[in-house]
Amino acid sequence: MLYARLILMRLLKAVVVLFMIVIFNFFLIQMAPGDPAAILAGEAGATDQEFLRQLRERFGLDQPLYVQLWRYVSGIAMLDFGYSYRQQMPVLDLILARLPATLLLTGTAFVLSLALGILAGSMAAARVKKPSGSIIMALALIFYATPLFWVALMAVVLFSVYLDWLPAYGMYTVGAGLDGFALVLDVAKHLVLPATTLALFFMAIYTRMTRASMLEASQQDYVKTARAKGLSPRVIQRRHILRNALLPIITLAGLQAGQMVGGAILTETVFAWPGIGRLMYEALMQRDYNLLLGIFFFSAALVIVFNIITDLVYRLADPRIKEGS
Amino acid sequence: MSEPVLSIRGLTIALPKGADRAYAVEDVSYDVERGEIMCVVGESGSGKSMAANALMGLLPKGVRPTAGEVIFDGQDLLTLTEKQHRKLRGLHIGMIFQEPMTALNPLMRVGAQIAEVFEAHGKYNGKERQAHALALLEEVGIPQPDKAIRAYPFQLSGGQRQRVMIAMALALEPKLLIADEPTTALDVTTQAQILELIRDLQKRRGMSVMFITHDFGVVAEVANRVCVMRYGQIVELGSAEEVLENPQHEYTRALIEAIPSNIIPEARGGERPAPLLEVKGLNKVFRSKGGLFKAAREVRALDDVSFSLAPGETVGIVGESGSGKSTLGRCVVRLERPDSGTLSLAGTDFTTLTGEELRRQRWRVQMIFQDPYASLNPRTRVGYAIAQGPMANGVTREQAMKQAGELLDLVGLGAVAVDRFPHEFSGGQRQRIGIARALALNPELIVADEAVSALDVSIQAQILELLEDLKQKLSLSLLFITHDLRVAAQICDYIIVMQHGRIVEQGTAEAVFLSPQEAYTRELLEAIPGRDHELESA
Amino acid sequence: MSFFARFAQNRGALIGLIILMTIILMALFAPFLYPDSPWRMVQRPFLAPMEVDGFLLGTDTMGRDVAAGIMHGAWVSLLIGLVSTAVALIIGVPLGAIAGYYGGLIDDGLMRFTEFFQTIPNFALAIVLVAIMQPSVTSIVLAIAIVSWPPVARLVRAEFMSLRHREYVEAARLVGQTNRTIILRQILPNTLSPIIVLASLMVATAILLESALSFLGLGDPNVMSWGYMIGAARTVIRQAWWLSFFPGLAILLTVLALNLVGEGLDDALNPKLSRER
Amino acid sequence: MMMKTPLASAIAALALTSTFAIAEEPRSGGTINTIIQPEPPGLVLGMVQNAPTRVVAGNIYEGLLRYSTDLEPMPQLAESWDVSDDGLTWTFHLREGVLWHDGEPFTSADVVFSADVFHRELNPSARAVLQHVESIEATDDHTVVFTLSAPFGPFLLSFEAGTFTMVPKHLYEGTEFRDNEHNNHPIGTGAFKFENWDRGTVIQLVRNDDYYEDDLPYLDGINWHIIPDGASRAVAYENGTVDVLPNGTVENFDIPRLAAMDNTCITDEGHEYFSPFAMLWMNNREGPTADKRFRQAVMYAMDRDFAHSVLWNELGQVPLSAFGSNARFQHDGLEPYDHNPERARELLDEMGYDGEEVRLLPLPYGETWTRWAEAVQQNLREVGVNVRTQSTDVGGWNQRLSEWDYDMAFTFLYQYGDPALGITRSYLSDNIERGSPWNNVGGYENERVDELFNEAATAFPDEEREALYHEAQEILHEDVPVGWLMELGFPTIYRCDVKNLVTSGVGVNDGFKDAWLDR
Repeated sequence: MLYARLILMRLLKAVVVLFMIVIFNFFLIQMAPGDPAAILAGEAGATDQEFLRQLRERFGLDQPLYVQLWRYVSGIAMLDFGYSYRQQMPVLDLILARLPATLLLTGTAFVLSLALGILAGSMAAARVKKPSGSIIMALALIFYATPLFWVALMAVVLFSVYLDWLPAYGMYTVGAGLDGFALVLDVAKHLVLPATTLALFFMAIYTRMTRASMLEASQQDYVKTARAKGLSPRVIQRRHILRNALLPIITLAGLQAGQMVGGAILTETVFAWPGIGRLMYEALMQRDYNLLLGIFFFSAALVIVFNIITDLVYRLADPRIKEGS
Repeated sequence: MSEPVLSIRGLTIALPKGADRAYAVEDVSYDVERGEIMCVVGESGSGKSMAANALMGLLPKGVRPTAGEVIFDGQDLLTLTEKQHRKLRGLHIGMIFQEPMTALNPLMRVGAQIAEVFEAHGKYNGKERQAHALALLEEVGIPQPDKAIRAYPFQLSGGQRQRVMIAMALALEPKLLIADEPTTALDVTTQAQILELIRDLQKRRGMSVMFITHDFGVVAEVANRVCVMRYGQIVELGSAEEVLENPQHEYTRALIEAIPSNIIPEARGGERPAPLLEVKGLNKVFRSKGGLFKAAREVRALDDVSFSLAPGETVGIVGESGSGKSTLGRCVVRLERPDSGTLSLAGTDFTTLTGEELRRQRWRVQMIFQDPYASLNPRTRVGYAIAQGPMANGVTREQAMKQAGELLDLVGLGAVAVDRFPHEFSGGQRQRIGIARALALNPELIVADEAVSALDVSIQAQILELLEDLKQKLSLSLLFITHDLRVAAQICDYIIVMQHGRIVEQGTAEAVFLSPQEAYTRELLEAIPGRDHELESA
Repeated sequence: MSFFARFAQNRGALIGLIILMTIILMALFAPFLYPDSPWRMVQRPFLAPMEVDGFLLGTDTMGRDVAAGIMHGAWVSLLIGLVSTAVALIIGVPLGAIAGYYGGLIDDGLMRFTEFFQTIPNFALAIVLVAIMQPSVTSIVLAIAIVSWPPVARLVRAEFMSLRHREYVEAARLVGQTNRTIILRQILPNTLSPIIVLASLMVATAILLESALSFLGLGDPNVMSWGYMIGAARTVIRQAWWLSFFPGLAILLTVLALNLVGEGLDDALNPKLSRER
Repeated sequence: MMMKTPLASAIAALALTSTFAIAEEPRSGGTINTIIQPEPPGLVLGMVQNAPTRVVAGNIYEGLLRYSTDLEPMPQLAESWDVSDDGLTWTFHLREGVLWHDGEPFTSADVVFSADVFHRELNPSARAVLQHVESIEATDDHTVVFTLSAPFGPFLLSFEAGTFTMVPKHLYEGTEFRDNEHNNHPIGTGAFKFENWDRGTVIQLVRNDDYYEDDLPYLDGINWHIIPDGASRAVAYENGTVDVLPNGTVENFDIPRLAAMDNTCITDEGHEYFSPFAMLWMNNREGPTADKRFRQAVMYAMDRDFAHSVLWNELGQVPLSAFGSNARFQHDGLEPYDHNPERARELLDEMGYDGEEVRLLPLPYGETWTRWAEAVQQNLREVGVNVRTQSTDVGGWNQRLSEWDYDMAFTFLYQYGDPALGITRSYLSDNIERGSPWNNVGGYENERVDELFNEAATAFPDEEREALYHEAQEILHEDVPVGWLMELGFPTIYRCDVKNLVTSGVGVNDGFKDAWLDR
């Protein structure tokens, strides 16, 4: 019950933020040089004024700005995100078709980076001042410092071209006609490289954060209490230090969600992953305003969903907040 | 006498390089006998907890014993491996700590934390562990133990948490309980209860207790024997009676004397003059804003508070945590704005001032703060910290700095201190700087908010002396806020007792101390540790 | 212990500092060691490293000297990193300070504003901003600054919130100092160390962001930067590994060095061990 | 300094072998995998004419004619055609028994509807031709007569599928064309039917079993993979996922490596109809570029041979002047603008160039173009021109060119076989109009050139046209209204066991109908 109310409150707030984002982006994109009609005309390889006029009228670009804004905002209120100029399909359909791919990619990367980051971080914290701990931290630092796209390119060269272990691009094998478990396996295989690449940077962050947070938690009085009980170091590490150290990491992970959705743009481009990150980049380049706005809307919504999820997880992990209400 | 439970012989513990001295404790020897409470007393930095930590194997990194032995159960604990130590901890030696707020894992239920002790030593199965935990909670006197067992630490009060800690430490009936300042963070009434509990359990179980404290009042309450420490060395060791009645070492004497005693200032003759500060019907409610996850909550910090303070008078506000005494102080200096009521200073209504007008009038009421470490900007030179006030009120820098030098001289630090940074001073010295700062604006009223609570007793005495001295010299008007009745007794002319935001009782110091009218005041007075002893000796 | 002594205690930080100094020296001496424009086509394309004397790191797709590009690129990458961080600080510090100091409605408003920027995926926003303003050093710097100030504001706000009720701040208020003086003289100096540490990491992140933008073809075409070099080399990564390897390594080392220095600063500015006693 | 690639000669040799291959017996079966880059915005030719749409939809839709690699018309939906002696009346005899993919018969009514209604409304390049057409009539179910207002030299070159698509009248007539539900499931007459478009991943076409030409097509289907990253596209070919790389799908730098793989053939045939011509727009209206000497200096300053060998791997060729080598009526007697920085500096001195900043706008179409702009920027800087490159995306590029907000800008234009279709549009003064990046964007105005070009377009027969065009070329060559950069060679890379892939002047755009797999 409580959760239901909370989620409702969060959603209400999200609606306000999203509304602001819609308006902000609308004006932002208006500032871009080149209108979609000109781009479409340009792409056609031949054009005349008649063609441009037709396009502008069709997209409502001949209307004053406030009319365009009003149409757009009132459309969104009814979940009508408009029509993609270039793809000639409703924006919502385009995005919904691509959204699962992005969710799969970012979700996997999110879980992967958290799980591995926390694992590596706690290993490093337990091995502080030992060579093995230093090696973990050095690796984390290197992953953190390496440009994402560079890793992606190298991963393709190594795992797809030379070793031929994993597919280099796409989400499934085209034309294989797989279904059921075979399809799941196929998609999973395609997912390995992009998800790992995307996760690497964030994993590095979580590793460092976990270690620092655990070292800090290990200074706390309750750890001394636990030791005074005669608990074994492993139990103390897991039950007392790690559990407490996780709280700031959950918060951080929520804040990182936005970055992860952003990082998906690069990953999706390199790995031809048919998600909304790539769609966004293409839409921007083609001045497909409605589509771009729609994607912004959805990616912001995605970030908010991630935030809500981490909030809920935080509340599960920390009993103190629950009581606060 | 039989074999002691614990025997410390020639223990020396080295500090890491770069510390302010080479050894935490040096050549320390004492025993803890079967069935006694041994108090180790000392001020901060005396090394009083070091031996306890060493025998538990809980020394901080870089700190290690270099000589001596600690015999427990026929074993030298210093030679044990970590694994052997672990078997000992919890099973044969239990330990409780100072801060019940942080000593429990905030994310685990109380029952689970107690059950962990059994788990660590492989006792009982899951269900039995819960049953034993429940029994323990009952034994340490937690109300509604069946509910408490499922509670998280933050749902319990400080005293209750300390009871949980005790339950945990006693779970496996250890021979020795180490209590490291277990009541220091508690309110005085709670402290009395916990002390009683420890005494009681010790008797019932016939175990030995090593009780570490800085407070001779507490020593008087619980100790069978006392070991007084300073700078890592033992200065005096003996039975409680001997040490308290007839201290041999002058340091011990100084410590005992430094405890603000039961000397109650004489009542001043005559009528109280026209009030300087007049507080009428003050109310303040704190509302925690209803965030997304919390409903709004209200705490009534001040409930219809009225009193007055005459020029040259020292009024003490006494109460336990949550009584609203600090809020009252903050309202008087206008760091908080009261919701209703009036607060007038020599005729000026201070309640309604805001913005620039308030800023210009602020010099009239100044404050001395509790924490000598937090009350000075670490990046500001001391002289400038004092001169800021006058400068903000239009005095030239040059003159303000000169005045700062004089003030530092006045509070006993010497004018040369102006160019130094706060971290170069000790806590007591910093508190002197804080006093100088409050004096710099030549205020009509000074509010001292727990001004000596964070200091060691000997320092506390010096600062109180300084205040007394200044009061005489400058005929200061002082609103003295404290939780410590003993301190209030020493310096205040007039005392106000607060509880739950209301004034319970007010009157001259004498009246309040000697013939308290209200039950709560009496309760407070009775809870003062060592009170019985002092009354006897007085 | 002096500041530097504490810093130097962290061996990693010292290594980081040495790397960073080397890179700064590279940037400073680039015009003397490689007086020619790094855009100049001087040799056969696709020369492997050291295949021809005088071309230590080989040549690129059009026969330009990779070593010259790395040296000149150091300047651009560092400049973009530093300036965009400075701009982000200029936006984030005052916002965070005001929100944290005044609290209440002002805080609420400013934090909603900050959250708003954090809700938009920041790389996406950077892309759009650069595309809209058209790629140039200025637009890249601005875009990076606009997406990277929210953490600064949050950090400064948190610091101010914790410091504004410190007793020395209240003392300053009591003696009648103005809010402005309190913010600037009492609180701000005490928030500097976490800001400095964060800033060193932001420089690193900015360099990564610039390279990612360049990779997508949104770099400034008039200046040679490492990100540009990788972006230009991505299509030939198979036949000329060195074209993306060396600038990638340069970025990696710089970011690594900045991180190490940041950690060292953290140790030196927040001596936890000495505080704990 | 020059890298000698054996690639050009290899291509010549391969082209020969592929000719021999025709002698083998074609085999049916197999699905071919290839790449489309970028993802097309839609597949209804006539509504969308951009390059990727033409590539995919050219296999779904058909025009009345096809064109050989020598640009000779070949029958397609029209079996034969005649022209009256005055060049004004053109009669097309349609093939019988042709069915739309939905089973309806294709008739002359569809032709009239497509040309007179559909294209007149939607298709600017068709409109350019249709302005010369007075009437279009169906005389019976399988005969269509076009009547021109004046002779139009390149008329017969206008019926390629991409320009003059036949669309089904029964599905479009009376509807709002752009909102027609069939736009998402295009219906044509071609050898392949639309099957599925998984956006961002693949477009799938399948064999049209009812195709009117016996045995054709041999393939069961075509999968057009959509892979946005150039390196990944190369990988897709290397690891065997795709068999055919249409032009422009991999970066030029990758071509030598891919071409050297086993079982790999490469051809630069199949682009003759388009003959893409890379140019450097120079703003003739203002700034240093308004000075003829400056523009000549640019021609001398640029090392076009370097770009040809390094950036384009010696594919295509350096043009002599305004008319490409594939264009009809090329004047080959002009003196070439060689790489001559000395001469460039002289010309700049002569005009008194004062170092004013000149903005260069690269074409945002990928790495090769970006590198090329960098090379030109460096060439110009070395003769003392103060160049600043303005990087931009497709949107910005369109906008700046359309608004004439540039000094120099890269572009490339299709020549469509005849000067009157593809070349003169860049030079005619009545083709100066804001709002399009494809007209006379440079703003060149020369009355004599206008006269010569206008006369030549409608002159009859060809000898007369040639003389007029030659004179115009001489003037243009002197004036340098634009920089002539390169006649682009767009190679198609494919597995050698894909036979008979390129059979027309538009290459893979309609090539899959004849292709078969030798596996």
